[in-house]
Amino acid sequence: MTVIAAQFTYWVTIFIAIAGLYIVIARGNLIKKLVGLSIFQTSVYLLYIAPGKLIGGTAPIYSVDFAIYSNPLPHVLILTAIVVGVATLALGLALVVRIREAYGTIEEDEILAQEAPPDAVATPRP
Amino acid sequence: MKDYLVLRVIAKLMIGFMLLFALYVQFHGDFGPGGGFQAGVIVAASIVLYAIIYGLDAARTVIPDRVIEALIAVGVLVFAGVGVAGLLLGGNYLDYFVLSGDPVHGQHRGIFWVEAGVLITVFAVMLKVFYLFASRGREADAE
Amino acid sequence: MEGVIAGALLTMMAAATVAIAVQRNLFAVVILSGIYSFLMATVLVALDAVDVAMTEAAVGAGISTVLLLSALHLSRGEEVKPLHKPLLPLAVAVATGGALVYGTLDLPAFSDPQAAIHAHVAPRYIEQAYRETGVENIVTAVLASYRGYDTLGETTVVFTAGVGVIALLRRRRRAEKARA
Amino acid sequence: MTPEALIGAAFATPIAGAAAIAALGRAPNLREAATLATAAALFLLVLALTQSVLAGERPALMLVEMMPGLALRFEIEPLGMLFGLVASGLWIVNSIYSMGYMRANGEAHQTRFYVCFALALASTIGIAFAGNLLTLFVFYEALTLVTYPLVTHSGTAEARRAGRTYIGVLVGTSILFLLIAIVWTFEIASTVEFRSGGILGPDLDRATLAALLALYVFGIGKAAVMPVHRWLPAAMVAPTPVSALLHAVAVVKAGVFCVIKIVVYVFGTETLGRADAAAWLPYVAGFTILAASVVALRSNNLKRRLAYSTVSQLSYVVLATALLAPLSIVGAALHVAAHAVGKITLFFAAGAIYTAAHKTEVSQLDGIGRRMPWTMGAFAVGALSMIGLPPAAGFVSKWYMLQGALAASQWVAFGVITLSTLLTAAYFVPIVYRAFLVRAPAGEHVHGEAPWTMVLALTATAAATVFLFFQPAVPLALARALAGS
Amino acid sequence: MTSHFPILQVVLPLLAAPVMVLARRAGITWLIAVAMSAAVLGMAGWLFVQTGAGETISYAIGSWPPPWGIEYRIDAANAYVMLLVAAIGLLVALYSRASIAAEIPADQHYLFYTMFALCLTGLLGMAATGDAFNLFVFLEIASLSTYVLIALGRDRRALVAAYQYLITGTIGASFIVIGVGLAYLETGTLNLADMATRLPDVSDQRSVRAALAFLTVGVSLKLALFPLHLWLPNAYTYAPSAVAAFLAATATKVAVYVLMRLYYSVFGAKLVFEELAVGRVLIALSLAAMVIASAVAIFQRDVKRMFAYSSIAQVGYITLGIGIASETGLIAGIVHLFNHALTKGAIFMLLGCIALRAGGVGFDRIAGIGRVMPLTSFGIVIGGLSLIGVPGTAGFVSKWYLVVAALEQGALWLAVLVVASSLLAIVYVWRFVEAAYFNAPSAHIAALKEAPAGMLALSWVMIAACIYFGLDTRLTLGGATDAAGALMRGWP
Repeated sequence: MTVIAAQFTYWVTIFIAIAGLYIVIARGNLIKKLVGLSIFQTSVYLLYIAPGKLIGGTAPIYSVDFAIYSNPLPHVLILTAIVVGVATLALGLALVVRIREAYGTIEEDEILAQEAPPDAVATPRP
Repeated sequence: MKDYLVLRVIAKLMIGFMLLFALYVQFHGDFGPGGGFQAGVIVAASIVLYAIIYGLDAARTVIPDRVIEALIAVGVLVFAGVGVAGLLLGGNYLDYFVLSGDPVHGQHRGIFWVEAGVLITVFAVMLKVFYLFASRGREADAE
Repeated sequence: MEGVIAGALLTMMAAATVAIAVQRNLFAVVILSGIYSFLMATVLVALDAVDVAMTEAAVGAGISTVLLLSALHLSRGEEVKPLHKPLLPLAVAVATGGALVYGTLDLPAFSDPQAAIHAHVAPRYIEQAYRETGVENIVTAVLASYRGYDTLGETTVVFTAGVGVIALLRRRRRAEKARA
Repeated sequence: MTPEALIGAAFATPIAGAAAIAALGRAPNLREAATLATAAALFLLVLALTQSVLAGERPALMLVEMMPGLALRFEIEPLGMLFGLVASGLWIVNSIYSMGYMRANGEAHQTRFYVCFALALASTIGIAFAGNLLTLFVFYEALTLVTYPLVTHSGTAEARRAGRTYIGVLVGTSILFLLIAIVWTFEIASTVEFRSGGILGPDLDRATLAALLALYVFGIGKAAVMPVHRWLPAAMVAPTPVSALLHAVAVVKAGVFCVIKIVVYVFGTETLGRADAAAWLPYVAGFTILAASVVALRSNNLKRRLAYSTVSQLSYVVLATALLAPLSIVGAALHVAAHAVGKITLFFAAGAIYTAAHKTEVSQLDGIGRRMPWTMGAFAVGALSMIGLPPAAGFVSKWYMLQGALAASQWVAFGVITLSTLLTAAYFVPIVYRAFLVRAPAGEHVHGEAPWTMVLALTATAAATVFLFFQPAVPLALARALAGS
Repeated sequence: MTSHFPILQVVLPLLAAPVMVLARRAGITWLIAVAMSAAVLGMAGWLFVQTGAGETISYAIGSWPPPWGIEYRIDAANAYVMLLVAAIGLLVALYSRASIAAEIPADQHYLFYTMFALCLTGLLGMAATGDAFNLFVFLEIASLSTYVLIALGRDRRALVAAYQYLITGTIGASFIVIGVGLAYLETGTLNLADMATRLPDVSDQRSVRAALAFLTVGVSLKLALFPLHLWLPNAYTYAPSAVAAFLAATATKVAVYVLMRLYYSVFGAKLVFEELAVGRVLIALSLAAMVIASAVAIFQRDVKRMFAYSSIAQVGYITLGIGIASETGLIAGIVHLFNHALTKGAIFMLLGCIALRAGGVGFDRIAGIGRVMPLTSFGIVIGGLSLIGVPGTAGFVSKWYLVVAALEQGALWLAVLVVASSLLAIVYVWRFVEAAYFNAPSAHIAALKEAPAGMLALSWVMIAACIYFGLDTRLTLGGATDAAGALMRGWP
């Protein structure tokens, strides 16, 4: 994996980050927002892992016929990050399901349209 | 899909293999890629498969909700408990060296139990989340 | 060669994100995100991060897709409405990207053994992990022992999410009665 | 009792009184009795303190140290003593008056009224005895808050609106300017204690001193220096006893008292004089005096006229203080007392007229002196004192002010005082004239004096006004001690 | 045993959470929550006393020496914050029993307490940790539990509020991960103290500055620094009362602490405030928050929401203290962190009492509430005075120091703006006073009773603290001074 490819990795990472963030903020659909969110999170993975790679190195698992190993620390961190990401996604989706049941829609603007000003009487959930 | 005999038989086999593979991933985690998290996911997946083939209630009879919810907690307790054990044996929190006379063996032991804790919680949570979404879905259809 | 493959994969990932951004059929979006995760996993393998790759495949392509699909089913969501004023979000996203470019340009050269991350903390893991923990997979050693506390936190996060979903989605007996 | 104990008792008495009044709310007679008893007890305690202060002591009491170098602390110096004496003394009279007024006019919420009154007195005592700027500030704000319910007593929309102006101006200025000034002082002098000769130190440049002084003068809205005087006319919606004691004595005097105190004990007259940083103040004060007099001249509503008269009279004190001459300072201190007794008499009279004849406008007062000789007689005395003619207390203070102006060869100030004396005469003499010399229009319904308690009260204050002309010994001694220090 | 307090006070609630899930019974879980919080408070107090002398306690988790293992690093600064969080935690735990009974169905109570324990874990972990990535992990624990706690609110808008907060919070967390990553790539370490020693060599690197930027934005999202505050009003308004009180008093405060720690102890004041003009940006944003948020608060039609906006403004005072970047400013910020936590906690607890009786806290629903719930309303008024900064209340102390700090810099205009913004506070507090006291209660209101004694007593403990710490500032101001000293000394 060459240096050029590495630079290319950065560029793609940044592009993905922009795209993900854009989807989160711009899209009104609650599920699509979450998809964008997880894309934004995944963009970070490469930022951590690519620099950990050593050319000619191998996965950080001991074996007799390898001397150079890539840096294991980023891998550990990203493992944690992935798990956190999916946990957030699960929670977010659960919220979406409840919102759908309460409002009958998962489009942000339709939900806001349904809402009276905050001093209105609390609306019980269906 | 409860009627497709072939499917059901294959599924039984599949599930067996999946559990086997999960164990492999769990314990091979020391030597190759893998570990508690991945294993937990696979175990959960096998049960999910079972639920898809034999229906949610069948799966729920195999592993009732109460048990799953308990397991969610147990996994964390096992992990955190290893840390407490380290404390009780005179080390710092999560100190595995003191878990056995031989430090390295202590480490091994600690890692084993920690991974076990991860597996339990991850498996239980994944399955529980699936149950909840699925049961919610049925009612959604019923409405 | 390896580089070329990685490059190709990365390009496909970028393409996938674009597709996700423009695609308005939610089902397609979910499938695309699954594909995206698979691509990510393969790139990770190319970067020697086999554990991460495995997890990403299992989580990104597996669990996430299942969850998204079931949520999709529950929320009856198919079509995404076209958005109205995309300019501000675009500005924010691009600004973030700009900051990232600014930040990444003068990172240490790729694969430079003298770079801080290779020179400072990691060596002990690589050289001592097996001797100190008796585990051959250094990632597992760091994950479960050196930084085991992070993993405890991670497990707690999963626990939190699980209990949280229970709190949100479990039908309550009273609710059932009311419904019946 | 040790001085410390006396201070504590003096401060605690009105608070305890308030509690007692609240408890006795069901039984009006007992309630009023409690008010009177409290007022009397407070006055005696203050008298007892006066002895030691006249003997040159400076009794002090530490309440609590909030932050390093910042404490709530009492320390009595002559000026505070004088102020406390006036306020507590007049509270007795005012209580007697209130009983008649509140009952005769069938006011509601009387318990709340008396409770807030007692609390207002507690705050006033707190201001009078404050040993440092912080304590002063705390009770200054407290006074504003506890008088709010009194101002909005009637609860009408108009009262509510006036209340907003009242609290808005007073709290606004005090936080925006006064608090900043205090913190700034702390930042410069790293203390906020009052000390003879000031705490700011000699080596502050003129601009800083002037800016700081401005922050103080306009931050102390209760001194009603224009343009921060609007709250005072607004406060006139309150029942007359409130206007009488609070907006002729306690609150407004608290304002000018703070000004004198800060000039003398925070800046130090020497420091200000040397830096010539107060030169602008006489002009502002002078303008206020004249402008307010003109407004008073042109306003037909009696209480409003009295209010603007107060505005102008207060600025006498500010003016005299700004002259920085010892004699004028004495005059300022004396005027605090003199104007108090005079103006409270006038308000008492106005209240009595309202109660007996239900009249509020000057133009309605033709011939009323025949029906209410005592009231209008007292009114005449008060008016004399306002104008500054013998045999009324106002003459003494004005005399000292003029002397101070001459000594400091402040011709502008001298001119302002003389001119405003004419204006004051111009808006008071006609009232007395109408009351006694103009015949009442036919078909007036017949009425006599107001209830005896009210007459008693206003006669007493009128007498005090005259008495202070012949016997100014005590206030004079205190004032001299202040200026001499 | 005491040597393990640093970790135990975080792990104890972490252990309590799964135990609660197993216990399931509302009463038992509540007892566990109370006992756990009490123990945590004890340990936090002990650590506070220990570190007061300027000592720094380092705890190597897993006996792996830092920077290879994860380190807990306690000094006067985070001990102060943890004491605050633990104290509020105990009060809220006691309070929630009666409070959530009305708002959350009984069979979910144990889930509420579980989430509460997890939130406590996350916040304490964030405060205690000396490791950059561990910070992120515990931040996520705190965040996820918070989302759930908010979503437990009675009103369906609570769900939307939780979702919006989840999106915002996760973006913020990702920013933090990016920032940590960049810093890691430059220094090769995740241990904050180690990072602090290695950053100066690379401080001219643009990636370091980008790291600082990403961390700042990420943390600012969490502490609702204007204009990144949009998630907060809904979250506080629709969350269950106990949750609102807990979050208002702790969550943003811990985030503020993290910001201070990163600026002073990790990146260093020299880089942050001298080479980069972060201070000026902070001051500008804080002023905007103080003025705009207060102004917006005035026009709210819901009391809870009004005080939520006031929280944004009050956070502005804290960040202003940081931005002034002098010792006095830092002390002012830290002491206001404490005082505002007390005040807002108390106010939201009391609002919970009203919500419990009146079924809501819209201005239309609380007219004349002062007659029927005198203690509750009067408590809110005192809290309001503390928000304004009236002498004799805790709020005054912090405002005083803030103004002094501004004047030290010769910035009279800044001082004026600070007090001017507290005039706005007067206005919105006054709105409550008029609504509660000067309006005749409707028939519905007139029928109400005063709040349950327990809730009232606990709220009044906080109100009393607001007054006490306004008169005796040895603990708050002394602690803040030590904390500021520790931060300025930096790590290691």
